Amino acid sequence: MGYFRGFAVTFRKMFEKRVTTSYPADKRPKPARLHGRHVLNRYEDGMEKCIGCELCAGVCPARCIYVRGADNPLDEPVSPGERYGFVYEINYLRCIHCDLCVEACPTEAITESKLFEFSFTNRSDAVYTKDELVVDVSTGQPRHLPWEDWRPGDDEMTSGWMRATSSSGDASYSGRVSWSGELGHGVRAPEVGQLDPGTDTDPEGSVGT
Amino acid sequence: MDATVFLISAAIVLVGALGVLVARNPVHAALFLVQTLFGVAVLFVLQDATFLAAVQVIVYAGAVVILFLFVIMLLGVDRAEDLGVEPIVGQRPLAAVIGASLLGLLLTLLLVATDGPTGALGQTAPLGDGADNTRRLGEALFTDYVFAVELTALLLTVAVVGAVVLARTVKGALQPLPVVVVATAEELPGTTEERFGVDSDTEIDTAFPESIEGGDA
Amino acid sequence: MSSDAVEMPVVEIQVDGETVAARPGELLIEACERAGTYIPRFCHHSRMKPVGMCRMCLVEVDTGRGPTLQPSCMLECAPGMTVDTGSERTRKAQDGVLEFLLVNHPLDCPVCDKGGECPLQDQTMAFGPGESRFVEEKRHFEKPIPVNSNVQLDRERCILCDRCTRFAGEVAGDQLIHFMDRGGQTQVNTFPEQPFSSYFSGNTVQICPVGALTASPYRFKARPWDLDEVESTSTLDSVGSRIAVQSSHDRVLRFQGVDADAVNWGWLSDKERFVFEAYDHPDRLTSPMLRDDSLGNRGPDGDLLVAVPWNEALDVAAAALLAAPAGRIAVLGGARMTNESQYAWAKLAKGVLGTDHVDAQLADGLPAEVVLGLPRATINRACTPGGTIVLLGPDPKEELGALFLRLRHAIVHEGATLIELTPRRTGLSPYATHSLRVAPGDAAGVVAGLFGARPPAGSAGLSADQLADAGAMLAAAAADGSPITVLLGRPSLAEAAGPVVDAALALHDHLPEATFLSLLRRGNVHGALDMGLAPGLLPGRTTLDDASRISGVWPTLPTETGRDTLGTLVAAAAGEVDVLVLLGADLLADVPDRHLVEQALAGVGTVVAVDLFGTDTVARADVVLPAVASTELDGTFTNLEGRVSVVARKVTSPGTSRPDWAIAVELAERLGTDLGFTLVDDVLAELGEVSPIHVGVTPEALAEATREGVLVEGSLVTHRPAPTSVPGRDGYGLRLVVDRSMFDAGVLVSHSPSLASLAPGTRAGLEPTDLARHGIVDGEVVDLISARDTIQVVVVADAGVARGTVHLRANQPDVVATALVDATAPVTEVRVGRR
Amino acid sequence: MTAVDTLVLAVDPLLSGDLDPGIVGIVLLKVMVAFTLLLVSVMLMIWFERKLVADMHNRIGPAVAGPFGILQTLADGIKLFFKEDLIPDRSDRVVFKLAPYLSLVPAFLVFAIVPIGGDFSSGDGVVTWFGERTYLQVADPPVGVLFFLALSSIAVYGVMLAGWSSGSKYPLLGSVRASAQMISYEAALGLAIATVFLTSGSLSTHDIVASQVTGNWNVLTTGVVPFLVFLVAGTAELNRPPFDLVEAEQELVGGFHTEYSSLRFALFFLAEFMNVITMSAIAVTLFLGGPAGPILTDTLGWVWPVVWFGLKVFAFLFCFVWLRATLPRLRYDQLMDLGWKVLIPVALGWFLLIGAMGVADDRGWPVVLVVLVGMAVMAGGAALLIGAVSKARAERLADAFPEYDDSPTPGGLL
Repeated sequence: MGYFRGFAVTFRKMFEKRVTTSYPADKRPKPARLHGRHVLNRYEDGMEKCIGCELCAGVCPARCIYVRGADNPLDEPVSPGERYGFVYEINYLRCIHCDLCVEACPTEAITESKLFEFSFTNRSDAVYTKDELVVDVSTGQPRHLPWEDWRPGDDEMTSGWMRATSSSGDASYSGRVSWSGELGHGVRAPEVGQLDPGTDTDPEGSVGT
Repeated sequence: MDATVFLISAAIVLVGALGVLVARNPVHAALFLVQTLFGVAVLFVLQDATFLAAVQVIVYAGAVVILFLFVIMLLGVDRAEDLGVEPIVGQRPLAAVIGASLLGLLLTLLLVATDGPTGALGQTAPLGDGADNTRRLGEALFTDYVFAVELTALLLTVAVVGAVVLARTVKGALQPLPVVVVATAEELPGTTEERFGVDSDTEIDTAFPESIEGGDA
Repeated sequence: MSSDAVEMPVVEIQVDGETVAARPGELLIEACERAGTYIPRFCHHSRMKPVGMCRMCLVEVDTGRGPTLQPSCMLECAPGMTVDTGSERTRKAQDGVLEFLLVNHPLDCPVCDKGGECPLQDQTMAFGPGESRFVEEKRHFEKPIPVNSNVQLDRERCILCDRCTRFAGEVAGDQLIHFMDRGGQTQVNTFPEQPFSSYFSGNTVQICPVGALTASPYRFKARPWDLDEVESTSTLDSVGSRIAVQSSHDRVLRFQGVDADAVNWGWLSDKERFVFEAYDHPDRLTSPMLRDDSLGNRGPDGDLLVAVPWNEALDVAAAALLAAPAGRIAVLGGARMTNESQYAWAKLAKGVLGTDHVDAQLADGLPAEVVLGLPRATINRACTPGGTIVLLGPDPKEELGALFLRLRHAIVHEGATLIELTPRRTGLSPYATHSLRVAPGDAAGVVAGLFGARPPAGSAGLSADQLADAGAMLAAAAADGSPITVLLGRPSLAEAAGPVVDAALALHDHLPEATFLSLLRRGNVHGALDMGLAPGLLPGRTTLDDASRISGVWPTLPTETGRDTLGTLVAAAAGEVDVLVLLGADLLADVPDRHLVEQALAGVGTVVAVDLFGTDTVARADVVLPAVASTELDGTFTNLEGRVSVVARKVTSPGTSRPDWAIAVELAERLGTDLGFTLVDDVLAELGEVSPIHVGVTPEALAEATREGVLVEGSLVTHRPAPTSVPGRDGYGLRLVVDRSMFDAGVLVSHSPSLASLAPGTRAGLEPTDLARHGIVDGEVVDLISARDTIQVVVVADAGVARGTVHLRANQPDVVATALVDATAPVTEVRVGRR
Repeated sequence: MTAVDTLVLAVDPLLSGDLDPGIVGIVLLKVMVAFTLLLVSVMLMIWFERKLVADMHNRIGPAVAGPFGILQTLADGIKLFFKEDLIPDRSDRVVFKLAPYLSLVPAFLVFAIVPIGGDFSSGDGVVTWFGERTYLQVADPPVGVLFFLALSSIAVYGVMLAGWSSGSKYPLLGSVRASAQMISYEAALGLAIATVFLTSGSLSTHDIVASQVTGNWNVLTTGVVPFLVFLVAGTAELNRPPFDLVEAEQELVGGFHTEYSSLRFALFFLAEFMNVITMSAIAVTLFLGGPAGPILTDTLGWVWPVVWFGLKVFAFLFCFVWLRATLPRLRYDQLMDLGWKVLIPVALGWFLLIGAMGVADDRGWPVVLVVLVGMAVMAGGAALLIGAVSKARAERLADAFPEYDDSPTPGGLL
């Protein structure tokens, strides 16, 4: 009679609570570590964090990132080093939001916001340029493009995932701010089990050696 | 009204029959055949033989022609035949002779039979109403003609058995397929470490010193 | 080199428990590498002398006195040596060295251009300690300082391996960078106010094991992991240096030298290295063009060139070619194309059109039959240790940079002897045993003087003793059978080829064993000669008389030997040429007679130009067809030795430009002939069929010998043109010497932003006594007056110039030196007029 | 009186008198009502199916078009109407255009013989409208159920020709599968229906309903088994899950209608869902007493049978959807095994058993004994059949895989 148990299952399901929602009308809160549209961050002084090292482009499995570096102009520097990201483009028709670029970035320049509702009617709109990706110099907030549906909180704590997986390749450094606070976002507190290794007495707390 | 129905269905039957002959595409020919069968079914209804009409459609249109179509589609004979080739030698002269003979027979019958009505029996002894003829047909088949019916059934059974025997492949002719053994991890010899040469207890040297990573830049 | 190894005695050493056979005198680090054991190193470079600077290659060696740590790059293999490259002590030493190196090396790898291909990075990963104990502030210098216009130095990153400084002194001979200061502040730097102005500075960037030296043209353009590379051949000059063409996103971003034992040893001149910028220049021709007037009417009288579809341009070109009789069609140039393109054009010109007025050399070379008729040398033969080299030609340092490095190495480090017969001091003069100044027209006489004749009058400064001494040296070399190589080229563009040819033949007569290495410099000019792009020649170093192999394959053949470039130009000036096809030939810049070219271009009916750029000459063409550069097509290249190597396509060409051979095929089709080529390999296959010497040049053979290429051997019978009689001097005149410098206003250099500014400009060089004789002071602006023209130029005193001559540089952006030259005369005499 | 008139008289009491405009009007009205009812219920059926499947999946389902998304089908229809009508290059154009209609028309016609109302308990299934007495069905031919079988065999043509005429391989494969499946299951379907003939003694749907009026629904009088066989075979005949191999997307893209688009595709869809409804209606008619049920009020008494009929049909529709939401698709060989090796023998055996009971009834033989003997004979036959089938299978496997372990495999059919 095993055959008929299935019928009971489907019948029972009719009276259970629905797991899906009526999407466009009824949106659920996004998870804290959702991978959405990227932002390029700045330091507090307005300098871009991107140094054009192309590590993100190198690690990208979808080959959707195109970066070109250039010599930083001495009189009006864009970023704090000799090199800066001269061209930075992400093709969202190819991006799979795996976040590897964020993990590869040595300066926390690229992070992902929680915005995923952006649809374009033009292919060229899908290629985000540096101007569109970089946060506003005065407010530190991501640029809101006409076709993007930003909701409160989408632009907060955009670096959450990267911090969680350690900023410096070693989990024991995670949660420690090695570079700078994020302009407009504040510095995020360590997550559970990510206390500063200096004060963290709990051996379970740090994953690394 | 009878005449109207007759004329219309006769036209359907004739057009269908001509279509079967003329259509170049075998599938189209088969469809014309279906049309003919339908026309005949209507003629049966006109004769109060509703059961026959239904059976005509079910058996001929629903089964026989479908089988024709199967053969045509699966064997891919949906293309024009070369009329220059005569598949059976002497077929055409023979067909001409037989066709002429049949025509002659029909004409003779027409000429001879002008005196009295044909089908007089049916006219004089009605089959009853439409609802009744099923019962009557059944009775006739399973009482007076039961032997013939059973014989036919036997014949069909023999045909089926024959088809099965003919279609059967000779035993052992089937080549064995390669058997793919999918072993589970438990069945493989050795431990994971031994197989992959990784000692799961010791940490793999990432060879990327913290001094470089964590230092200043 | 490797074939000799078999003969040599073998030293057996133990490396990590295995017996390794080494050559006596071989360095331990190389013996180990050959045996498959890599010892980390920074300062060691196989083409330079060991210094043992970095200590990275320390390994534990036991020579019988117990194991000790020794630098394997300084240690020659000795019998019974036991080496442990993985011992605890070795590892500890490596850890320590790397930790020390990283004490001051900044960790800005994401910013650094070397990051991703950095030996320091790689070896830290592979052999490093994993953790640093250094917490103090690192050493800081001013971030990158330009040591010259193309090379940037970041001293913070320097690990003092001595590679660049050794290269500058030991290989290039331009010791313009060196270590400064002491201790923790030791740094590499240039002398104050003196930039690292070397033609070979780019090599230091390539050999730098860290990102201390970076090249401006590549700086921050890409990262190593998104570069894609193919091995190819530099088509810039006729050395045919092997290069790696590296590109990213369909743009060529870097040329790197590849160590080909027979050719360039991994070195490149800066011109070869940075010329890739020109191929990517926005001025590249992208579409065919036709002449048009401003009202949109096509026709020869238009003053504009407008872009048209290929069909239209090819139709116009084909119509012009069809209308002209074979004798009134001329094809000039083609020296920059690949062998395949040259063959296709030779077939089109000679085999379809039937004209023999074809010449790839633009009146600045030597007669093809002479070059092909003399016994040939290879670079390796010329550079044989202890050999003798006679330079009868231009300055290799200016014209053939990679060859210069090879020659310099042979002379300075391997005991070769150099005898120079040049009109001016060359880059090799400091290393020459005899550096003899030969005025234009005097070469044959000077050669005769070497072998006992009286030196010609007028070659003042040349003593009979000097000549006799040099002659005796040559005779001695000939007697003991050591190889003598004559480097033969045109020392001066203002001197006709005749006197040089006479001198070369005289050398050949006196020294029958001597071999000749042609210094014709332009790109694939030797390929052009081999493919028959010269009057009277057919593919495979055969003449028109010997057309047996080709007659069935080509539809037709010219019957008479045609005119060379000079002859064509003279004929064109006289209105005897209807169609002139220019294959990448900028006549106005390249032909050493500006006025003749002007007249010729005015006299020609239709000019069809196949080119990369809209040069001055192309601007006067009626039909312009855009071709592709050497990074954009597949093919082969023949260098000055006759070595055929692969040119590989790396990027797509701009616009609708097409390979030259494909243009030839299209044109032939419109002329009613199918050349029979649909792929590049088809051309090579047909070449192997018709050319007796190219039988072995197959794609398979090239793929096997990709680095060294395939050497094509075979010569014509020695050709002896009638001796040239040089007119006597008049007392007031100076003989004009016009030679080339590495950087000039040539089309590729001027379109490479990094190189264009390096062109030195023109100064008239006079010998100081001549200067005094004319009463001119150094730096004065004078008129130089020839029969053709007068130019104004600054005069400088130059002791390197032969007495009685005035030296100018050709093709410089400021002064048109060739306006003075009458190319039809054996020598050009000028007078100095004070203003 | 001609033969046609005789026939017509037998069909409906409405036509017993002379033809007048009122009668013609009523006939036209019935046709229109049937047509509209069918179309509207198809629309609702599609919505209902999507919604119900969504419910069973814990999803929401269509929710945008109309209240609860009830107009979703209408929206889809409008969309399909405005889509581009493609005809493949290599198609047989005439047949390609004909096929959707061959699918649609039988689906419509079958509904004509279904009595959807009429008081069978007190009257004889006749209602009185505008002073005229009539059946609440469009027509009641004397061979009504055979008419249904005939039309369902015609419907095969639509599917078959659609696949063939597309001139493309997946549609052809789909159509071959579909027609083979429909023909195979028609046999089982026919045998199941034949037991109804035996118990009801008539082929007319009206008479069949009338014979069940006392609560002796055929589902019981035929002993349930034919009903189950009919249900399974009917599902297969409709190409519905779990027998929807015709449009097994993973293998055949869309099956026979892969190349169809726009309105022609909509027609196939329409026919498919119409068939679901008519098949339910036929099942109700044959086995569940049709519109039979208590009349609860006197005024508008004719409404109650319609309501009962609707509820019964709805129960069937629910079951079809339920099947789809629950069962995975069968493999093709499992499908054929089920049809030929299980359903046909069972239906045939049961048919003979019912026949034997009828004969026993007539002749006065002890019914219980007859049933027992019949059962024994059937068990023997079944044993023989199973033995033969399993022997053949074992031999085949032994030939193919000499080392094959012939123990029951999980997932093997039955």
